[in-house]
Amino acid sequence: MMAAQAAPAARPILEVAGISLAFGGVRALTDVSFQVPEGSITAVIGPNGAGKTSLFNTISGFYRPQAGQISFAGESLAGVRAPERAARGLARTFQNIALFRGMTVLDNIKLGRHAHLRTGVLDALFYWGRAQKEELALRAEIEERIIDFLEIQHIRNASVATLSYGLQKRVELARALAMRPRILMLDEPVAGMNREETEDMARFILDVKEEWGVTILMVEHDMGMVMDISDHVVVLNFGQVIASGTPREVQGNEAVIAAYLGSGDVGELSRRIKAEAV
Amino acid sequence: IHAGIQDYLKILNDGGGIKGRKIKYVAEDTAYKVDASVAAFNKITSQEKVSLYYGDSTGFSKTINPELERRGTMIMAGASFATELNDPKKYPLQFMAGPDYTEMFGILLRYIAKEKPGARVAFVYSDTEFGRDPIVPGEAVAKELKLTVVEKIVTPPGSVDVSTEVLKLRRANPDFTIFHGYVLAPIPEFVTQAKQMGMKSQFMGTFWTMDNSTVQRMGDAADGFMGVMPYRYYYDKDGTSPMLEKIRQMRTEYQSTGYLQGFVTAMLMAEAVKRTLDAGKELTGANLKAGLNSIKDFDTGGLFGVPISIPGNSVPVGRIYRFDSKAKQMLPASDWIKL
Amino acid sequence: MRIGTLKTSYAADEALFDSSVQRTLLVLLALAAVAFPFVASPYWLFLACLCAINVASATGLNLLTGYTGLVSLGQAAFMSVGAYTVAVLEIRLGTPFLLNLLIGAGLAAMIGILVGIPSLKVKGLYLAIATIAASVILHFLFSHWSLTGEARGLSMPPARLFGISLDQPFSLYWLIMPVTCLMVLGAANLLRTRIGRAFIAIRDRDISAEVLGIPLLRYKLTSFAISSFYAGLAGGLWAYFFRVVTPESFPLVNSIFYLAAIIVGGMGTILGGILGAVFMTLVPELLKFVANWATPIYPDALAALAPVRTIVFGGLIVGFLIFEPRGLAEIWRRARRFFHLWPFRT
Amino acid sequence: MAGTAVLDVNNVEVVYNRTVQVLRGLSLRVPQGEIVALLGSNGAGKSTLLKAVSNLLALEDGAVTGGAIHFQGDDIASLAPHGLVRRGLFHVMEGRRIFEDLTVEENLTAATFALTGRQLPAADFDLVYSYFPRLHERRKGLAGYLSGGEQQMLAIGRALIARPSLILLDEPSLGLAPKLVEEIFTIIARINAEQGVSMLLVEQNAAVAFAVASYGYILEMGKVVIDGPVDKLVRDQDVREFYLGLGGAGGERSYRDIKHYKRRKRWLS
Amino acid sequence: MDTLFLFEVTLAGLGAGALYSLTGVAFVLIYKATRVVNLAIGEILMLGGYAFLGFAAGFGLSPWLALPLAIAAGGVLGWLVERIMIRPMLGESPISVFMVTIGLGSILAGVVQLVWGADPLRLPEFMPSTPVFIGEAYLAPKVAIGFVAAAVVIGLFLALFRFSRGGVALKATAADQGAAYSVGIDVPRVFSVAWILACATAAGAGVLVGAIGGISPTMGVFGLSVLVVVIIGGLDSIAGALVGGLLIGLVEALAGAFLGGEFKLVVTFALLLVLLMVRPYGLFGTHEIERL
Ligand SMILES: Nc1ncnc2c1ncn2[C@@H]1O[C@H](COP(=O)(O)OP(=O)(O)OP(=O)(O)O)[C@@H](O)[C@H]1O
Ligand SMILES: Nc1ncnc2c1ncn2[C@@H]1O[C@H](COP(=O)(O)OP(=O)(O)OP(=O)(O)O)[C@@H](O)[C@H]1O
Ligand SMILES: [Mg+2]
Ligand SMILES: [Mg+2]
Repeated sequence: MMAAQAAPAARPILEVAGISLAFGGVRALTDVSFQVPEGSITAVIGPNGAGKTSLFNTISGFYRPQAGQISFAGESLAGVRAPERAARGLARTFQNIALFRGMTVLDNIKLGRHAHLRTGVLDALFYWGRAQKEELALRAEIEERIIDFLEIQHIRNASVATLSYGLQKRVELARALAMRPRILMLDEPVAGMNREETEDMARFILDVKEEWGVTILMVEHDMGMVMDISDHVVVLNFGQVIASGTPREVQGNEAVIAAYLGSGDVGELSRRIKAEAV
Repeated sequence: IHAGIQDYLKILNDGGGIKGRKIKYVAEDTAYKVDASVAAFNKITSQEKVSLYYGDSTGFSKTINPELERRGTMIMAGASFATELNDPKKYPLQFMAGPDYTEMFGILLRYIAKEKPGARVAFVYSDTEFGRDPIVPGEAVAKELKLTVVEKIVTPPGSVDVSTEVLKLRRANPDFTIFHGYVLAPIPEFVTQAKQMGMKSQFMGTFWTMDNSTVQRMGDAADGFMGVMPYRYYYDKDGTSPMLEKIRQMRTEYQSTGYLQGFVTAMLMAEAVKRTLDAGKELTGANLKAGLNSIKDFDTGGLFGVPISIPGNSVPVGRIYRFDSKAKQMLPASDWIKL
Repeated sequence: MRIGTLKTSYAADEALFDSSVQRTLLVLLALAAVAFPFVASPYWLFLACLCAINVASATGLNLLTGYTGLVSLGQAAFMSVGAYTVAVLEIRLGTPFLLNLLIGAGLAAMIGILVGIPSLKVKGLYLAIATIAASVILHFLFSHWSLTGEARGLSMPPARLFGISLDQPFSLYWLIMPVTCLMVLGAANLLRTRIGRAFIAIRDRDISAEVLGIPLLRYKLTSFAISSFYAGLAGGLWAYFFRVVTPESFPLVNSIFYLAAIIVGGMGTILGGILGAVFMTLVPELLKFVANWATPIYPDALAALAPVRTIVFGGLIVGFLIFEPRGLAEIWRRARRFFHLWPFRT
Repeated sequence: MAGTAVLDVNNVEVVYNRTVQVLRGLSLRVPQGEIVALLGSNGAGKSTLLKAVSNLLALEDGAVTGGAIHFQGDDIASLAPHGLVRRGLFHVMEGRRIFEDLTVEENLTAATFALTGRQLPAADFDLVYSYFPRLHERRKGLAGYLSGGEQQMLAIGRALIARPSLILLDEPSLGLAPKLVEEIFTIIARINAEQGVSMLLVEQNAAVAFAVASYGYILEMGKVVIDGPVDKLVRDQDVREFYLGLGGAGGERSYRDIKHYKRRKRWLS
Repeated sequence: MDTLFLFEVTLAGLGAGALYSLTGVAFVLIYKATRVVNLAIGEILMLGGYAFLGFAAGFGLSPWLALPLAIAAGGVLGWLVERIMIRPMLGESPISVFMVTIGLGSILAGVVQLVWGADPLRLPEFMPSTPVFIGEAYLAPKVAIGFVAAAVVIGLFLALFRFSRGGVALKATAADQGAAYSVGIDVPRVFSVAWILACATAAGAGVLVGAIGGISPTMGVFGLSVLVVVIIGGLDSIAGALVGGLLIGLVEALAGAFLGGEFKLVVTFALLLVLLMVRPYGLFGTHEIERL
């Protein structure tokens, strides 16, 4: 297993090369390069404000980088706008849940498929032929594949505004899955979840990768989960890549420990606090 | 207006009506909105058999005209003195109880031409249909009378600050300035500022500005303000006017010119009905209008200062009044002018 | 939710009217609409047509404001585009009325797109003000252009169909009512497809919608286009209905009226747009009725009517927003639930 | 539990929108000068409880329908939210809730309103900056552009300005990098030790919460299901499994292995 | 055209603009604290004018007593409106609150018409009427007084926000009511104070505007121009209201003088459109922070 990862056999589905992004004076990303092998789980970690979300936003086309290239499935994304990128299979979830609060769970998920549907205004006004056929097919697929898979049948007609945090995150995942992703970008999928819920989410992520064959790129601060399930880790600090490799390699990297991981030992923290208190 | 119509009909009906027929009066409020007026029209005409209709705005008069012609059962008058309506071909079943706006300008300009031949005149009007109505024909009349129109100033509807317009007016330095398309604001401020600048122009207005209470509200600016008015004022004592006496008995306090308009309109309509019935004809719109047009040198009980005729859709008569700030009244400044 | 309606297919679950009771009611309603002109007085027919025109326009605005979240105070101005176009075509060319209506609506849609262009950068109430700007400019254009009759506007001949001229509420009813029904149905259809979902997504969170595959500008403009298409069509009907179009026919207050109608009815529901427009059209009539009735007791009632109407108009907006922010549609839903569960109250 | 309680929550019930009941008879106490941890899964009602305590429920259409809450012996029901703050109860809300279009310094200035009407020396910005030097660097910058961790620091910094006797902390570690979590919790412990401020701490990361707290409550479906001193809680089988992720042998379970296996919690069945 | 005319027009424009600025400030105050776009500002201004008339002519008080009373009446109105209409709307969408103010405007216009009638009225003269000449150039005295009054009031507000915590409280409340509460800000009071100050200011402006142009139930359209002013300046910037007001006053005056009165409104609105395309948040408005 170590050998396979040392020389990634799978071709990269996503290649980020020399990306730089600045907001006025703030340099969010500086010359960031890395690759995401097809079929892998790749994690991006790094301190708060390191630029992880900005990186995601750049990849999905929300920000335009000042320099650098991103290519997806062998094609450059230069000049491709966000909606078109989504249509090509770049799906994502958001750090601060971005569900559409005026819609039901079902409609939120259906919305994910938007770019793959063809209904035009006229079709829609009369709800003839294509519009109707498309809607029904979509409904069936979502019910049978996504809702079933994520175990959210019971809330499909609920309005998302009333759901608990954990369920909202699950609906976000469902919506991203409805986008027919080739790569799924998850921004802090388990933030704010307790151990048990984190385990559920980890299970879904692994299943998506294995059963659906979708490549995963995720940002996460929960080191327990990141180190356990990812194949490949990229570490950002102040907008720069300071390390990358297998979880084990990264965990041992001095720079990463200093900038991000800290002692990583709760027992030590607790001892130190007790000692200080005395 | 409402009160004026009501009062005349009361006098009429108390006096036994027209040939024993009483006139029933149904009123609806419309807020000067065309669709509300049309709704009211439909409502009233679907509930009553109507021969005489009084509508409000110019817009309504135009809107309802085809319908009026189609029904052909009634004649209509309105609060509007729009020039466009004074066209018996286009609006065969309508009329107005006074001069149209262009005729008002004509009366004013004639007065000016007599007082000061070749005078410099300025028009100040609001940017509305009402305001624009007489401007172009008014200019033509001025030319005929050998007056020069030195400036035409448009003010946006509802504007309050007219400083720049006054500056423009001062540059033009007219002998006479005619306001049209307003009720009150911004005339007072216009006049005040102009006087402060030392302008000597004579300021004049048209029907809707000319009510006594309106002019009084102009404050200092009212002094010497002139304008055209087809009817006698409530308090007008010169000449004899039995009808005005009657009104003064019925209502002891001052009645507005709008009241008089309503009153006169009702009177003319009743006269048309009477003449139609006299001729033994049916009360159709065309017959009523013919009756109306047959009015020649008709005495309105002194409400109009002179006997009137209705050749077309209007009564092209009026007189110039001037505000006297001591008497707090509009006093006649000219003879009755018939166009 | 209705109890005891089991859906056996997704198609049934996606249908607009999902129960047999609803469908029966609908058929009854349609029959009533057909029978109405034969029993009603011209006054009631007149009101019915006016309501229908307002429903059409309000439904359009609802798509834009209620569903896409773009506040517009230009609906009346878009209507005026449709109305003027119809009038000019009818007077100058005398083309068939359906064609005129469509051209008018199309032109309105085009203007709508133009007005919508700032919506990518300009948000929320800044956008609302931009739409006021557009209305002011249109008003200026219409009142100074000789083609549109300047300040005095245009009077036009009636619509004709097979040689019959549609100049009576009775005949106009057959033009206006079906068109409105089609428009409302179209809006309802639109909303159950990807386009409707995209609108709602833009309303709820426009920036994330883009990353989910919805081209913002295109959909915002689509929404503007459809909404002003509706307005243009409604304006065209209005023109045929009143047969005179002046710059004062479509003042800013009318735009506010439509906004108020969808608020009172319930934003973001088709039913709300309908109920609100009908309600707001009828309230002034009701007030008139009250005033006439009160005149014997209180002789000045008629004179007080105008201000009272203004107050009631404002009061309705404020009252609904404070006490029933989801509008008449919500009241209707509650009533329905009550009768369903009756006698078992929830 | 020893000591006088700064906060005493007694049998509280909370309902949202007059329909959804979220808290069903919940009781807990925070003794003077101690940190109490409150754990529980998503939607259990932790944030709701904190909002009930700080009287902010009304803003979200929620209402306390039963029970009582006492802060320093006084019933809070009659106090306005800002009144409570001015008495020394400070709520650091979930999701940081800093004022994005104010600068860092203005955010701290805003917190000085908590001192209004109290006999206290002027606000001490330097104290905040000494705990969080990063904030000092960015004090003129707009808070909206701070990173997540910095925003959390600012939120806690605002609490310090207010000189409270009790801080309600809602998920301070949410979205923070591991190192920052350590730092923040170290500072939380320091503030508690140095300033003697009591705290009620809501956390998902049970391990760090237990590192600073002396007593813990676990909430499910709006009710306390277990509570006890922290050293007792960490020995509980279910707490170990569901909150700390420790396998039977004591080592941490790997996320790769859990897969489809799921065991139900004892306290729910 | 001659330069004197241009100069006079400019003066008149700035004078009118000052009143726009003053009303604009009233508008901004409310927006700053509550994120409410108060479309009723024109009607509140109108009510100020009528209240003045009521006190001065109705009760026969001296204008110098009626003026503060009218301003106070504006304040009371603001307090009432905030209590009755705005506070229940806490947490609702901005569109809803915006519509509430439209409703409010309609109610106020109706009430004024019911009480005072639909006809335009004039306020009693109370300002000195000696014309002001700057060099050769004429300036209407009322306009000059309006300018000075507006300048003083705006200066006061600017100083208030510069040198006190008030500005922070206002902004914090506007941004997040819950969070503002949680740091000890008395949110309801901030709301009340903002509405009271704003409506009092608007009422004062109403007396000035009414003194110049008379009062009528349709005077509320003044609010429409003010809306343009604050949008151009930026909804939440007092300095923006100042600059925007003067700018619009000037543009209207120039358009009126050189193009004709009918162009005033259309020119300002066209300017507004152009400006919004370049600066979507006005000249001085703060950008909303938008992050995913
Ligand atoms: N729209 C923006 N304008 C200005 N600065 C921004 C913007 N978006 C992000 N930044 C800045 O860029 C930097 C990186 O932010 P980013 O959100 O990418 O961090 P992150 O790594 O996702 O942090 P966290 O783990 O806290 O989510 C931060 O300093 C942030 O303030
Ligand atoms: N404003 C509200 N209206 C209606 N229901 C609400 C509201 N706020 C919260 N709820 C519901 O109350 C329950 C408890 O919510 P709360 O935010 O207190 O949970 P929590 O324990 O803090 O969860 P988390 O760990 O996700 O923060 C949830 O089921 C939620 O859906
Ligand atoms: Mg991030
Ligand atoms: Mg919570």
